[in-house]
Amino acid sequence: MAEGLATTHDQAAHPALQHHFENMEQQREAGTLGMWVFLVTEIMFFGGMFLAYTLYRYKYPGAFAAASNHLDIRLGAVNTVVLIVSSFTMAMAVFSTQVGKRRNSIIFLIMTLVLGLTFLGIKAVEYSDKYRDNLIPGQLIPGHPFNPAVAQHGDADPHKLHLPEGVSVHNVEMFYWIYFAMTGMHALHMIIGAGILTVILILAWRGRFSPEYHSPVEISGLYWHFVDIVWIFLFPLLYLLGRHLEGHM
Amino acid sequence: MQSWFHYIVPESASTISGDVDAVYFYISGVTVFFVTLISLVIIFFVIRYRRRNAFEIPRPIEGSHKLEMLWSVVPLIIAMSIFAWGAKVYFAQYRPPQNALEVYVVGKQWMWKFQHPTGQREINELHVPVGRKIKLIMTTEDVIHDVFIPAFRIKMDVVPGKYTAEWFEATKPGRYHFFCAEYCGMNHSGMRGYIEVMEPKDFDNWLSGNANQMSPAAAGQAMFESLGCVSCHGANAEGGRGPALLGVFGSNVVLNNGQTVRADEGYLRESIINPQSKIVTGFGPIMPSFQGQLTEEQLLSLVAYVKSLSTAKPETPTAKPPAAGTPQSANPVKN
Amino acid sequence: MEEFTIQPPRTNYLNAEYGVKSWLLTKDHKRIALLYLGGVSFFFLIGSLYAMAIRLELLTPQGDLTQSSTYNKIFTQHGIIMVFFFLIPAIPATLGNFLVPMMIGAKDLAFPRINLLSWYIYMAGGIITIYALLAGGVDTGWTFYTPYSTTFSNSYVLTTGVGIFITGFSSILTGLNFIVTIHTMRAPGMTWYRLPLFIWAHYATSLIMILGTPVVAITILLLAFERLAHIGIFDPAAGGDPVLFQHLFWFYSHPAVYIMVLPAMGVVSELIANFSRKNIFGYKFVAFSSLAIAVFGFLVWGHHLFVASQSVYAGMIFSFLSFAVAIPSAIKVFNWTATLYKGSISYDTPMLYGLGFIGLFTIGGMTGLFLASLATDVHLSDTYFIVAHFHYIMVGGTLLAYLGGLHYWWPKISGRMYPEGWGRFSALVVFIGFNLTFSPQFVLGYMGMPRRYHTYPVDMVSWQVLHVLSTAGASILGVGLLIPLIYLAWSLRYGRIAESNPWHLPGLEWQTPSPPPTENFLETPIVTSEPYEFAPPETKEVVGKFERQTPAEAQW
Amino acid sequence: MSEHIVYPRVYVGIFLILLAGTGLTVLAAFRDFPGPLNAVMALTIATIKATFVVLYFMHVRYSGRLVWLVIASAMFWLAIMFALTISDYSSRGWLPI
Ligand code: HEA
Ligand code: HEA
Ligand code: HEC
Ligand code: CUA
Ligand SMILES: [Cu+2]
Repeated sequence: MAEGLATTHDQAAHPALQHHFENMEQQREAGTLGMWVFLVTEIMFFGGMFLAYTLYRYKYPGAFAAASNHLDIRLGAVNTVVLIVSSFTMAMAVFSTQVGKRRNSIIFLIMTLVLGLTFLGIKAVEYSDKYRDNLIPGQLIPGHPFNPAVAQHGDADPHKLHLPEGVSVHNVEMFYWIYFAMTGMHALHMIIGAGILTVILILAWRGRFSPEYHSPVEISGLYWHFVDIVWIFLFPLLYLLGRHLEGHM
Repeated sequence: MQSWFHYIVPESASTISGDVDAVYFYISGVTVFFVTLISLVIIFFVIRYRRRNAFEIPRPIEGSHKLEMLWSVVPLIIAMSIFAWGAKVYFAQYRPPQNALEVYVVGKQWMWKFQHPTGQREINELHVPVGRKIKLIMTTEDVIHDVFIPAFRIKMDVVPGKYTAEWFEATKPGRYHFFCAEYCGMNHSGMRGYIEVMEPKDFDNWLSGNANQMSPAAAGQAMFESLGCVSCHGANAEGGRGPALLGVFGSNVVLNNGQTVRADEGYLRESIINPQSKIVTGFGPIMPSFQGQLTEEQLLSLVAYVKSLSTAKPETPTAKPPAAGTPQSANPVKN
Repeated sequence: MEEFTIQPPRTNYLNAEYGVKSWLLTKDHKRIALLYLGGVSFFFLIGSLYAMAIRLELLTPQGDLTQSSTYNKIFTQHGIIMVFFFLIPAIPATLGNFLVPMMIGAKDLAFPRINLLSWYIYMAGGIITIYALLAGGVDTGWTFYTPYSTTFSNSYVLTTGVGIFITGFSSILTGLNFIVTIHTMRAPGMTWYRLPLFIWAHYATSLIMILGTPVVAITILLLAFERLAHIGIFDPAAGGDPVLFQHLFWFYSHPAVYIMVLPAMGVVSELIANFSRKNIFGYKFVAFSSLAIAVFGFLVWGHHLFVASQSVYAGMIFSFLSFAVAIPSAIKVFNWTATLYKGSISYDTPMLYGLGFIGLFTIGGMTGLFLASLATDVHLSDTYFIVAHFHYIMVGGTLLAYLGGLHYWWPKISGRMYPEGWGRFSALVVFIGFNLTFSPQFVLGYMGMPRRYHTYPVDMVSWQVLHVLSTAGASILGVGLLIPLIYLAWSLRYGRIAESNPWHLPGLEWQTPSPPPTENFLETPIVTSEPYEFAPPETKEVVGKFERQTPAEAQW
Repeated sequence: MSEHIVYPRVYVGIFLILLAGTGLTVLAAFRDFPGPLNAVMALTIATIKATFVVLYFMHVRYSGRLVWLVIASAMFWLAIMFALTISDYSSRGWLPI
């Protein structure tokens, strides 16, 4: 079955070529495909939570709308914009590396990183608001159970939950549980992404990337954009779902 | 039951157990056929074409589309025949019967509580008449359990937070095992008991021998008052701020989103525990949720009461018909 | 091919480097395969000890060996260890890791570092789980049904869950590595239709690993939080639905049973073709049936929920699809059988295991039909019938194929031959012991004996008899499994030195020294022929024509 | 698979589309559309936004068939998970218990 010889490594192998690949093209292809396959696993991972969200939203529409309306839509929207800008700068960073503009690529990477951290900062503000309003579900934080103040009729205090008559706080808790599970997982991915970006940034600083070899930048970009996409879905599903009912409640 | 058969085939004592066995034996036949066929062919080939000398190289053989078709289509047809038959019997197994005697079942770690429509309670043992359809309406106070009666070939999980049901009609008097067939913790294997199938006349005797207990519907009515349901639904459930409950059970309820749902026990339960999920058209979502305030047995009583308000009522049990609303005492005691 | 024997080079992957560090930091897929072999065998031993404890307890109807709570932990831990730490990684991470690059003519997997990482992840998950078992054990059943697992069990559910969660990632990474490797690293000339069926099977397995495992990961994570924070998505007391847990769990765990059996089918395809010196009958059908199983396998999970209060109509859909998924398996069984036709069949140990697989898998698979059929599943669900069904496939099928594959590639892996006589003898003992252990359980299940039962009623006379038979069988099976353990270890030192191609086969992995050098091949192979090509394609026969082959033609 | 370079003006265009989409979805959310239309619109806008990110920022538009296949299979499996699970939940009430 095996006959003859095949050439091994190209004559002047690139220093970044790993020993088990034939050439840079193969190495790059493997890396990109690997990241895409990994993103598939991520889609399925988040998919499980989206499924739970769908079912319970259908089951407790009133509680979900009321709980969602209590989220801070301004912070959510700002964060959406922050992430979109960061996706843009990430794309620009990839472009700059592709055309060999090292300085630009470093600037764009730094911007992406800063925007990512901004997102996390805003998220932290939101979480602490929830903490203040006793909206952390269950005993997620020991000694600080889910126990929000419910607004009485005519009470406009924004820190209180505004529940339509008959909606059980119990089911509001379910919403918050899903909210924290999904945004928490998303934030975790952001943190990992920020870590990856830092590494890439250091490598770029040291001048490791070139128009011939930049697949690490590209692959990290794929990951970053994916995390952005998750948020593109989370934002309307979590923050916007009950807004149109606000007047009626 | 005399022969050795008794040792490898379970007792068959319900109207559907014969149908299930028929499917079982059909699949057994298919299995034995294919396993024998394949084994014999393999044994034949292995002997006939054994390697006779170390250097022999057989001629390669091209695959055959005709054969591939044959051995995918034939199994497919057989498989579909099993599917169709199995589904048909299953549907009969699970379509709730009309006019069944309804027994409420509550499982908890690790015992079974039964309550007859006439109020008699039993633990880990259930007396039923032969030749009557019995429907078990089941729920649990803690984890998932399962009522499995091998002799009747039925089994259904008992799931916390909702009602499930199974039914049977016993064909032979006798004492049959039932088991908890969903793993539920330490004493799972001890959560078993007997179904005592009796002649109708013996059953009536048994019932009247244990008669002086409040029927679930009567207990439910008392709670309907004590929990304040009357304030919205009216003292005789004739309606008020909330809809009238007379005749609701078994009817098709129109919801405010335009859908209609059938008001079965599950719907009644949901209306009390989680009223928000389905709002009756013409009413606001004002009914408070009673989640966490009622034991499963109390809930079952409430449901039984609302059911008793329907004309499409299950027919009265053989023994003393319960007079809904007679007792004065308030909350029934949880046993 | 006989003409030029490859001289074994002085260095091979085993002696290229020495020392513990050279193993623990290796990036060579072959060494990682051996690391996995060590881990997997260790967990199999533990799981087996639990199995023996189960069988001993069930000798009598009363629970006189252990407490109920202990028994519950025993079968739970048996199931968890065997499924997550033995059977899922067994073939892919050992044989697959070793052979996927060799069979496609690559120097290594695409991401060697990730490959090593996956082993560490696997061991980390394993150690955490073992810790949980030692600290107090877990008693939820391997299925972790809520709300028992979240609210009611007092055992180490959380720790075990974390262990399984972590191990899941090793599975994902292995699958990812295989997919990328098979796509991008095939040797020149290695087209898709020239891939050995072992590779097709592993490709299909990897698909399931990457598409299914993340879902069980998130499910277990949610479960862990629920246990930790006492509020939850699956908790009826909080308005959650326990059946949703079952949906999510089985969305992975049904496909996972195909993770367990597909690689075994790949091994068996190799064994059947190579030990009858024939190209496989209907190559494309066998190859694509693997993919079909991977895809259809995702459509049938609801057959585990027939009596779990799933809607009757969903039950019908899932039942229908379960019958459909049986067809690709049927295609494989028939093609293997047809491959034997007019072959030159040897009775070497691997082939005995391969043939045993076909028979036992067929029984296991056919009894799956009883469970896929709604009416009978109602009666058989959660009884010993199920226990028998899956042991027939997982032990009679996969374990046998694994042993067959281990013997088959042992010369390549270790450079030594195993003792053939002992091999055949133990294969026979395993086969007999196995059938005696698990066939009585079919009867038990039909009689109504529920699974996960510590005690059973005394008045069911035949039950104890059947249990005693089963335990007797398990003892024989245990002996049968102990023998290979001993002689394989023995052969490492005393076995006959293996040639590079002891079975005289055309596969790429045999065209390199045994044990292979670190780079697998002395030079990158170029592939010019179909797999399993023992004789020139011109001589190909079309089935249906029955000319005799002349002795001259039959020469090597 | 040789590399394709996407130029900044494309990126800027996509960026603007994404911003517009975000604005649109917020505006739409505050208006009450009949029936499930609110949810449908929100999801449609999100899907369109995601598609632009995938096609341009992630270069899929210029990638080989394999990447398309990978994405398609992810969508397909996600759809399986949703469709079959919902088939259970939506048909539960069809038969009274
Ligand atoms: C490797 C493991 C493996 C494999 C491959 C299978 C394969 C199959 N399984 Fe099995 N199964 C398990 C492991 C496995 N199973 C486990 C572990 C459980 C229990 C889980 C638990 O609850 O703990 C289980 C439980 C289980 C159930 C749930 C029962 C219940 O809980 O109520 C069902 C129901 O449909 C089922 C069906 C099937 C079917 C139809 C196949 C099919 O894929 C089989 C296809 C094969 C064949 C059909 C044989 C070859 C074909 C022929 C020889 C041709 C003739 C064919 C026809 C006429 C159709 N299995
Ligand atoms: C890969 C999977 C796998 C394997 C290989 C096995 C192997 C075996 N299993 Fe297991 N089993 C499961 C997976 C597996 N099982 C699962 C998933 C469950 C369900 C758990 C649950 O309900 O949650 C289960 C449940 C289960 C039960 C049901 C328990 C119950 O419901 O109450 C029983 C009962 O007989 C059983 C028996 C056996 C036996 C006798 C073997 C034998 O094949 C074992 C053979 C091995 C030996 C006999 C040991 C050989 C000896 C050595 C290699 C050396 C050992 C060293 C010393 C003794 C020093 N198993
Ligand atoms: C605050 C008033 C109020 C109280 C108290 C109340 N209900 Fe209701 N109930 C309603 C309203 C309004 C509806 C119709 C809207 C809906 O479906 O939620 C309703 C609906 C129902 C329905 C469904 C009826 C149908 O037509 O489908 C049932 C059953 C029911 N209630 C039972 C009870 C029981 C039992 C209690 C006491 C334990 C109770 N209710 C207490 C207001 C109330
Ligand atoms: Cu109750 Cu098992
Ligand atoms: Cu399955």
